[in-house]
Amino acid sequence: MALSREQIAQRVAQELKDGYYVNLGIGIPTLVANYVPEGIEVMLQSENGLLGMGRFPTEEEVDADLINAGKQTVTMTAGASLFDSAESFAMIRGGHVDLTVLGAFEVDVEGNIASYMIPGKLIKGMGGAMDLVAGADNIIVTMTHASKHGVSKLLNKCTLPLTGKGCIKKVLTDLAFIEIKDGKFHLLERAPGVSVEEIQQLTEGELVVNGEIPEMQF
Amino acid sequence: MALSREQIAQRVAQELKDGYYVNLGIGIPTLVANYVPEGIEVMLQSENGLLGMGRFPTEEEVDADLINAGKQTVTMTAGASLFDSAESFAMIRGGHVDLTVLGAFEVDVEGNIASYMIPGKLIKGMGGAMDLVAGADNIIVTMTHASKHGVSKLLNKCTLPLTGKGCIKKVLTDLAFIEIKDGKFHLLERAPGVSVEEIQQLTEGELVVNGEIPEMQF
Amino acid sequence: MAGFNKVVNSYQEALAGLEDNMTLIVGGFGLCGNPENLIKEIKRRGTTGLTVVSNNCGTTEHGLGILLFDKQIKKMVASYVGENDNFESQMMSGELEVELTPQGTLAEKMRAGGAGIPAFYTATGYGTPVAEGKEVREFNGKKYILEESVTGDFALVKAYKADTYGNLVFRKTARNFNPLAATAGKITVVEVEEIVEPGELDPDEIHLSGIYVDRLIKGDFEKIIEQRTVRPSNQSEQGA
Amino acid sequence: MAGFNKVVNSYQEALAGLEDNMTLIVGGFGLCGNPENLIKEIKRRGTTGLTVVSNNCGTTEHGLGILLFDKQIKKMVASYVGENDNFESQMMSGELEVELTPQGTLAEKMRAGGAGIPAFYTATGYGTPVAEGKEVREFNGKKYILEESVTGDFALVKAYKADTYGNLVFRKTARNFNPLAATAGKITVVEVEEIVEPGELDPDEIHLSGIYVDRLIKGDFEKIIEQRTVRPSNQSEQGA
Repeated sequence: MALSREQIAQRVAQELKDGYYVNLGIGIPTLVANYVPEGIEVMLQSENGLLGMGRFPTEEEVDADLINAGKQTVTMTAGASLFDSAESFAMIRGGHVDLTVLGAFEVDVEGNIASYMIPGKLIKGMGGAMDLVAGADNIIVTMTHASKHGVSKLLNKCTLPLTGKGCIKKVLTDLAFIEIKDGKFHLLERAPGVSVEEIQQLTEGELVVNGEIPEMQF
Repeated sequence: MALSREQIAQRVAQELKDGYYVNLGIGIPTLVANYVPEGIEVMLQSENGLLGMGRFPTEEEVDADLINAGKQTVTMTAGASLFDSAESFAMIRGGHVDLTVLGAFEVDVEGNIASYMIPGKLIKGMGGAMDLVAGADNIIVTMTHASKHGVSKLLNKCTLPLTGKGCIKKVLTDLAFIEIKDGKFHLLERAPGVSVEEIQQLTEGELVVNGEIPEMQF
Repeated sequence: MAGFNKVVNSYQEALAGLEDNMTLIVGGFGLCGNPENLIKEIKRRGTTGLTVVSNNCGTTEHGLGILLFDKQIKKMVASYVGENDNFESQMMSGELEVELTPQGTLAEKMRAGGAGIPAFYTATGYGTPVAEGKEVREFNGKKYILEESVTGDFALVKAYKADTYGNLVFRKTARNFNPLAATAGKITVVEVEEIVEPGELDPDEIHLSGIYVDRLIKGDFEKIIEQRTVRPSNQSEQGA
Repeated sequence: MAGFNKVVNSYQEALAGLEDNMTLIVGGFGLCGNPENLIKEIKRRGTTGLTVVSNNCGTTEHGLGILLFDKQIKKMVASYVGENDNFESQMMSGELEVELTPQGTLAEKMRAGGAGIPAFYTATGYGTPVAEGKEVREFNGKKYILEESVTGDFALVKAYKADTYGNLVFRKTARNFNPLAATAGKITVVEVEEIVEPGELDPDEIHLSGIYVDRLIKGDFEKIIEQRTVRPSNQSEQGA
């Protein structure tokens, strides 16, 4: 069965390592914070100028001057630091963030990603996403594998305006965990109960299936 | 008679305006701080990361962590701010400093300045001087008009490696206050008791003498 | 006003000289740390044809959004259009010119503008619509695009505290673009919650030197919260 | 060492992995804020063939000067040669390779290195020997040269205070190049006067985030003063 949003977040969280500085995008990526494995510490970077983002505040703690990149009120953890936007993106662009998790509309076999606009229909703006995909070495894209109508989002070539070129190596969808290399999608893991054939069918770009593909473990 | 070092500083100080942020180079320029006219406030920028440089400390105030660009122990005035070297030169390069005073070995009619090395003889390094001359709009160069042997330092063309190209508009020597424009030196003022002919003789580059040249007032 | 005292006493005075068709660099991230009273004064003045450089354009009803509503803005340079329906619709209709700029590039363009760096290379946006018309160059085997700096006729800034010399302290994530914007204005106007005497701020704790500040005014702030997310207060504490 | 605790307990450990022919970015302005104990450890190790990027090279007897004395440095990238006779003489003799770099350009090259900006344009050095071999480009009628960023295998930094996560606070003009150097090292090692627990530093007062710091050690410092200039203490006070 396809993973729920929570399960996608849970699987991504398994990629966290102790001491990682992590930037989580808006939407599913934000949920990853709820599944940090036991015994592991990570610090969350929010590109509006905070490293060490904590939980949502209580009613009493709410502070209009303390928000995350999704403009939600948040708190700080012990050891947090604050800085301006140029410094925040110096961290990001300079490759100092260990892991970036963000959503997308489409990815393709060349590691291209489209996530910020659908011409004539939707313009969100790229926010910090273009900086994040260009600056980070270790990125996980979370997205649904295909549209409700069964149209694949893992393409030979992105159709929408790009957010970044050749920068995505790992994609976690509701159906599969996939690595992008050598111009192909490589199937690493399947969602529990989802067959390789199902994944194959909903993947437009060339999918390499090497040996037995394990199910994700939770 | 030629101006003393103190008199050069005193004349430069007359160019200060209320509210000026000023960077004073090592040597004679440093002395300018002693002659800030009554009723005028200026703030001194030291490019190693201090705006609001005060006097030398008393024995009790000496702090190894508080020095100026000449590596002398200093104090801070009320309203001082501290910052890193990139920020310090952002101020300088970005043209936020109102007046820069610095020394030189040579200047020429094109506004070129040489101040940081004499090949085969002396290498001091440019320190912040190249940034200062490139970033500031309002610069006064203080120097002796000629060498001890009577060789002019106000040239048709600098002979030493340049610190900056076409960036000097005002020069105050021990003999004269000179403006550089249209590829010529323009004599503005004479040191008290120094004749136009004397200045002319010690100025290699073309010197424009327009009408009666007043003596400097102290 | 003598010496280094930057304090002005009215918002009219704070924005004296602001004219139609000028370029404004405006601090704030959404409504967080936005110079809300300076923006209201622009609305009052009815200045039009403005080019506004700011991460986003407020919401439909608050922050820079109120200038969009009155069609005072001709062009926006911003990274994010969301949370403001007028922004998206005026952009789609072509009524509003928009230069979508990645957030980090925007921040760096402001910093560069203030720092006398006319242009810099960044990998951000390479191979995307942002790169159109821009030089591409390779350094150490990686592709970068050339981005030029930005400056404005005015910079509008919100800080937390200042001394009368304009030395600024920001608070939490309300810092964001504010110190960068402050460096990039020909005339930089800052509104703050509190003004103290020179010497009262620890020089080591000043976030931005007063050298960048031309006018300073004390304001009262609404501080609208866009997304009030809270947890029940009976959960144990983990944040600081 | 687990999670974000960056503290190491010996200078040997602090510089583990430092090898001959590496590039070091070193904070400090002369002897002010220089990582003196880390430098002494390099002398002890006898590492040679080093390229050192730092504003100057200490004095003949202190700071980076002690590495020059032992000829451990192959190349210096610095803005200022004065106050160190060995520096000038090794440079004149050609024994030491020197890349004289304007102070502001040097600071910006470090910042750019840490910030993922491979190159930037600056007017500094245009038309001078510094511009040799560098691209010249005009922006808005003014000439600029292209300067590339710098990074190092190690960055050696002196800060005043840190928490165990490596969040740093600097003190007065001992800040100088230190936070910039810290961003530009593959491995950034910081020595400090005091280490506190996370949460003890006000997040708004942290000068540099611990994300840049790999190793942290508490040291004792000589803090040699190069030019002790004093005034008689019976003069009235004006400074703060």
